[in-house]
Amino acid sequence: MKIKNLLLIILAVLFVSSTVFASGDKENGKKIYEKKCIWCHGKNGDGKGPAGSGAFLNPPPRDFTSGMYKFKTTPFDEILPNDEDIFKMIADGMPDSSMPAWKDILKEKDMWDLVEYIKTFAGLTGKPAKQIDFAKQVKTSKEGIERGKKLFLDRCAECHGEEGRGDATKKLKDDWDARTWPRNLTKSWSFRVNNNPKEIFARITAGIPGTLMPSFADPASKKKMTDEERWDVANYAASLADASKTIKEGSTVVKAKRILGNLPEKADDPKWQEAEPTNFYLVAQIIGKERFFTPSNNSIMARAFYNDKEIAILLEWDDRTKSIPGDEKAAEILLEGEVYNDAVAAQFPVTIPEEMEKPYFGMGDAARPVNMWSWKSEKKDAPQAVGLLNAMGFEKVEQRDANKAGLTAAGVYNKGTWRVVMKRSLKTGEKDKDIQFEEGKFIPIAFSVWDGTNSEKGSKHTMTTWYWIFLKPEAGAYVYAMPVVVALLVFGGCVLLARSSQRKE
Amino acid sequence: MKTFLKVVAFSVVVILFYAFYASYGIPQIKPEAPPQEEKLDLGSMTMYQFIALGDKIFNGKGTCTLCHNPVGGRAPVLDSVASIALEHMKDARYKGKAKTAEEYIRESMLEPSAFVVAGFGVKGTNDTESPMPNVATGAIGLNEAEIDAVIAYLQKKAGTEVTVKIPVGAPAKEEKAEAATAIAKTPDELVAKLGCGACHKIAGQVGALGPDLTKVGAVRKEDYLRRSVLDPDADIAKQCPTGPCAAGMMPKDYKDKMTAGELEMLVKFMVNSK
Amino acid sequence: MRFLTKAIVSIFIVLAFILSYPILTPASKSSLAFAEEVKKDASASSVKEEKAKDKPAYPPAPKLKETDYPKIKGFNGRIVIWLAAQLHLWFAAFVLAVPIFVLIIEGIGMATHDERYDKMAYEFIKISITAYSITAVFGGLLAISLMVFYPDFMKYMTGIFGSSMLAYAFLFFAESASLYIYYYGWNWLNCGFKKWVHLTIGLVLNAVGTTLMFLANAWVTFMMSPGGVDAQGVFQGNSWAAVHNFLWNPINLHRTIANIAYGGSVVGAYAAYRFLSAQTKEEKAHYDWMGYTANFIAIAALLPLPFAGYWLTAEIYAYSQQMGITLMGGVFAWLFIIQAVLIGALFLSANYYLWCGMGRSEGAVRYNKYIKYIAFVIIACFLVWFTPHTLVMTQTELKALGGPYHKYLGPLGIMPAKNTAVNIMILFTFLSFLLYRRANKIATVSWAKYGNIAQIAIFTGAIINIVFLGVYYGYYTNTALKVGSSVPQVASTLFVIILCMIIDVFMFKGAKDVAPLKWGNVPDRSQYALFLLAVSFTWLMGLMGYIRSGIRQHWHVYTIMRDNSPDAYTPTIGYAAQIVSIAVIIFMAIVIFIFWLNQISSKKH
Amino acid sequence: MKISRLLLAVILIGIFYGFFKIFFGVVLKQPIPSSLLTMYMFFVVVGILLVLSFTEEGARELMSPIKNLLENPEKKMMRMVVFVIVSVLAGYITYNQIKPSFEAPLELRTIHPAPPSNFSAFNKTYNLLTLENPFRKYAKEDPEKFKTLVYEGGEVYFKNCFYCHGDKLDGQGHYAQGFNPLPANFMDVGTIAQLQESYLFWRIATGGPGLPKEAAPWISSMPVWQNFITEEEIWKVILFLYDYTGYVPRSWEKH
Repeated sequence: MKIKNLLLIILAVLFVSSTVFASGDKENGKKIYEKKCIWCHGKNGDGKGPAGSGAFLNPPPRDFTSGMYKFKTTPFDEILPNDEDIFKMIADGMPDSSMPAWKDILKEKDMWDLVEYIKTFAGLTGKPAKQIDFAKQVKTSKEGIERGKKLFLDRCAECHGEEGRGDATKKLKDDWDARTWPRNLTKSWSFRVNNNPKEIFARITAGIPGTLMPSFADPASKKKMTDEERWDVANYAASLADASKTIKEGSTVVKAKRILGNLPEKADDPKWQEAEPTNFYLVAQIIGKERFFTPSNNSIMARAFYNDKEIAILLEWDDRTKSIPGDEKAAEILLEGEVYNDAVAAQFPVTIPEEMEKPYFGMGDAARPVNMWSWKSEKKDAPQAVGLLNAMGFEKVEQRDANKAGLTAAGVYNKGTWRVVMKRSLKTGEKDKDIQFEEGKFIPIAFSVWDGTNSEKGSKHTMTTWYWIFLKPEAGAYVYAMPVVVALLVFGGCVLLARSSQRKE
Repeated sequence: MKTFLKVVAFSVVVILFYAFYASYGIPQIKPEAPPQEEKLDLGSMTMYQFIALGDKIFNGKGTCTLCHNPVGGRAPVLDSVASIALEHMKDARYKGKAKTAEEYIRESMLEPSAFVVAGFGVKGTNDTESPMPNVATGAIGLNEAEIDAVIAYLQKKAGTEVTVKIPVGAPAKEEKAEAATAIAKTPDELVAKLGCGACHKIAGQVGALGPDLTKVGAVRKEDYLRRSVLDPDADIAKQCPTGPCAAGMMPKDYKDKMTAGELEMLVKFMVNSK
Repeated sequence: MRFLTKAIVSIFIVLAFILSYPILTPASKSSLAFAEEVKKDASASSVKEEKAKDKPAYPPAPKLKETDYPKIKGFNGRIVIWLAAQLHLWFAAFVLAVPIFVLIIEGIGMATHDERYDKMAYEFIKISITAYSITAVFGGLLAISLMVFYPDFMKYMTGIFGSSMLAYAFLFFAESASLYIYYYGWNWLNCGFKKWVHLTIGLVLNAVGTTLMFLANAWVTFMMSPGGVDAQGVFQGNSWAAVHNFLWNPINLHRTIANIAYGGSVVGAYAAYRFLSAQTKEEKAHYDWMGYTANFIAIAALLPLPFAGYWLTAEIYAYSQQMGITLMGGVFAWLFIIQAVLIGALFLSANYYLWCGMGRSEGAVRYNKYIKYIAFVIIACFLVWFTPHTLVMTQTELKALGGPYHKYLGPLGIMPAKNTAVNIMILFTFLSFLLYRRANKIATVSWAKYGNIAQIAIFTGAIINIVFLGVYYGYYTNTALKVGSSVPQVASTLFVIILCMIIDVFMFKGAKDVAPLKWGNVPDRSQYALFLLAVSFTWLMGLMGYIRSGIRQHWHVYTIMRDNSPDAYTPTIGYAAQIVSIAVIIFMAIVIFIFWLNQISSKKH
Repeated sequence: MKISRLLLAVILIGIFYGFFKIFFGVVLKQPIPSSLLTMYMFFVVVGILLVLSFTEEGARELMSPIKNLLENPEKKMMRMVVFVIVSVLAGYITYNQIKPSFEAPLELRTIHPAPPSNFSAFNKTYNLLTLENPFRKYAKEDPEKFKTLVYEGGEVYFKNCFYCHGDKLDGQGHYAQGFNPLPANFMDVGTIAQLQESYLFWRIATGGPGLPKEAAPWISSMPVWQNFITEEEIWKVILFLYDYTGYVPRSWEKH
């Protein structure tokens, strides 16, 4: 009897408190909003906070006054999102955007209060009437993925690209006239929510309001798909995730492998698969000269081979647009401005630092120059170009002749991915100008990437800080002999110890 | 004896442990070297550093940019001097002996009048005499290594091949520098030390950028002269040999370069120059 | 005969000092002529000062060039001076410390009429007298090498400290005289009123010795926090201002306390060695007792040492924030991790020695079970104490933590946590000592039970207070007050130590022994704890010498006289550790030599 | 059953090791860096050995299994096996140490290096010892104005700094992961809470390239802010940083 009463009381308390939570405390929400959120979303929730106004953020912060929420689990014809949808955005944040996860510093109740306050900006009240039905979830299967692939090529590839790298063939902008980039489905870590099939299904079903991602459940749409079809596509999209593109925490070394014979010349040579890739985040150049805030690329992958004479580095990055200045097709998908070349550059110090002291990562400094290898995509009437320069800081740049230094570079664009091979002999004649590669030494390396369709040119580009490239030597006899010597010595020591101990007895 | 050895061995092991931990157990951070005090270490310099040094001298100690700048127009801009040197050497008015661009630039620094770019000569000499001082003397007093660094910098700037070699060994004119900082005993010494002659005609030197000071005592009072040394822009003379005098031309840091006694000596000397 | 040679050596060195004095002092050039010269030459560096005609008659600090530093092939000036200074310092510390507790021991011996004390005191002073001449030898060596390698610097320093150097020379005479009288008069002045005379001489000896150290400290601290000079290094003529510079007093206190602890540890090591090589039971008992007493003195001085260190650090910050940050946050941050390891080693070995010492009494068994808890607390505090603020991490670890800061260990890297740890460590070391004290005794007073309760209450209260202060000030208050927590923490620690000691003394007055104390009945292992103590202490002093000198960076005299020698750079900690280790080995070799001399001389008798 | 002291020591060491590994690594999700763990374990081992050996019997008991293994003629076989295992282990460790590996070298930098006593920015020279935030006084004199200044500082922050230092000032901004070293986490008690405002001013105005060598200026991504924002804006953003985090700038005045 007593236990029953207790349970009842607990239940009652839970019930009451949950309703309190659900209704939320707007005043508290407002207080938190004005401390933490106004900086991007603005005091009035219009997305025009200090960081929101002007082209500082890509994607721009959400405008709450429109009541339009991009990532929701209610159907396309239901304007209201679920509270949980908003809550989830606050708690978990949105990867690859400037929205952080707040759950580590805000209490759960505070976040619910925020949800309640945020809803007041649009003046929408009540609960959504309809819900997406997740009940008929189709488990992922080989056949299902095949079916999904077919549907994907038909319905989605126009924007998301044939292989899902978001390489759209048309111009895309959202309701606020901002350039939008379709999700690159191979980079699982860059999904705004996550790449769980269920979430993808929700996007396909409800669309992403405000953007050109439509609802495929809308009966009025020519591209309508059935529930089952949408699950198939979602499963297929989830399966596109490319594990080799995951950026491993703490992996900072481009692993150059020694091979016999010739190095692969072409970017699409299958031999490259034998080299272990390393991925790096690309971030916008916001450090010097004209700064850049709206990048479209976010990571680059590097592989390397070397033999006794040369080194070849394969740089691979997903770029949604092949930017060819002068080309009509390229101009078509441009939102504004001008099409420039796509380009990539690898930066090295001119001399390998003996200690930790390196050149300044932003193009070197007066005492320690850098050596920069670059490659530029073709123009309508010009072929791809290889560049070589030495720099002692942003301002002091010396253009050099890449041919003379024996530097070559060639790139191939394929379905949303650039692959560029850069090759040079390990040593050159000009010791105080060119990096001289050495085995077994950690050599600093950094990358820069330009997306010409995203108005990236000059100092506007994405980049990395210093990482390493390591030419791993074959293990010599020393490596095998030394452990044996140590083992023998230790063994001898043990025996001696035992002897002396016994003798004492 | 055995105890003794044991104790010694124990202590040595403890010491070694500490030494080992301090050397390998913690990160070894190399403290920053003391800030440079204009000291040249040519031995370990790369060409880049050498050029960077030239840059620093050109813009700093050498006081070159005082005149060689695009704004003031008091002397030619030297961005491409290394590439057009050959043209100058072919010029009929050229009086020097240089055969290469490098030699030409060095010559121009040591004997500025060997070639005067048209329009930049001392007024009235028809561009045969340069107002520029010999950079190896006076207040500028560059040593050979420093001159070489400036040449390297200029060659680099013009985009031509850098032909200068980094000199080996210590800079030659170490003592000179010391003499310059010593307290001057006579007005002549002081004028030489401060390099007044680079611009002014004074104490036997024949600068031709600033006003002639050989008879200044006749027209200016003591207070005026003292103020002019300490704060050059307080009063601006109307007429300089190269045209109207401009504010900001004379460096303002002479007050930091001399002692009170020296200042008084210099002022008295000028007052007496009638 | 030995007395003669020593006296001659000492006198020679003092003479060298005095003779070199006029050579080195510019003021000796007939002060009138000199003043004239200064008036003519001295660069009144800025014109604004031109009107100030009555400039003091001293030159500004010279601006040196690399060529101003003489080079001698095969010698690195800095290393020579480093070694000479360090060795001089060690011996000086030893020589100054020993008379302090010789005097104390002699006093105890006189009060208790226990002859062992008198015998031990005499043995110590005998050791110190050999060390005294070696100190002088290294002092002379240091002075000479400074003159050789840094002549301009020495010239400048003697210009300012001429008078105090003269005083130093005279005091050195006085010190020698009183030491010899004290030593050679030991047997003669050994009864009744004569003993009082002897004690008074001992007091004079200590007073003179301490003054000597204070004077030398003034020179050293002048280099760190110059006083009595203007920004150009022109001496204003007030010698007292130069001596009494900003860091003088903190260093004086720190060094005095450290010297006592250090002297104790070296004597402890000596006793340990004699114990290990003793042949008879009596000998073993004597040296065990001697080691115990020396260790006791060392630990008693060690406990307040961290507090003196904090004061010094606080004053360094107050003097110059830049110097402070160089010390604590910059390149040297890691040095304090090594220091923490060393001090931890000191505490551990001291405690271990106490625990082992409980084997001397049969009553101690009942306390054995508590030792593991004490050890646990001390180790835990120790781990907190050496947790660095900046962690050494691989890339993978760095990203796993999401930054170079560890959420839970990071706060252990800052001051309040360290203060808390060290206070608790001190309290538990004290607890070890309390247990040791009562191991062989059973209190007979009626209120013993309440006494125990009171002690436990005081301990618990203080620990709660210390932890609360540490946590509260560490994390819940603004940072300006952070260092502020250390004072109440220290106060509670001292409070516990004093109060518990008083209670204990009264409680065990007339207590009965469980069994007779068996001096000499300790394992050999415990003696190695004494060696560890001595070696760690020596090494630690060397390391602290490096940092005290290192925080001046490239200045001979901080912000006034620049070091432009090729050795002006600050060496890395590893390099310093190697030099210090070499110096320690040299020091040990000489100490062993002294002990050996002592042994053969006593054998003769 | 009474377990032997040696075994006890091994078990205790294992327990402590497990505690450090599991409690910090798994429960708190903040693993202890291996360099520190090594030192922790070293002293834990020392401590355990000290406790187990401070009595004569204890020490004997602790050593007896080893002594037995070394001396007992009957255990010859066992002895050899142990010796072989130990030497193979030593050889293996050596191999791991010297084989070429892609593990990047450790880069150590002082996070808060000693500042210079003077520095130049905005064509002026600042003396760090006396430099103070000119707006700080309004906190008392004119709280309304102070609030506005803090808000303006926030604007500066969110237009310039938050890409790296994060919306939450925790060093986890949008671009943070792309940088090495990671941007400073202002919420951590070890950063701005330990510093004076003048120090922050120096770091902001001169950025990465203004750092001394021990702080590895070549990899710091901190821009030279004097090129982008004004002196006043820097002081305001400093106000904002302290206001938002709730820390108080360190000062050396005696309170």
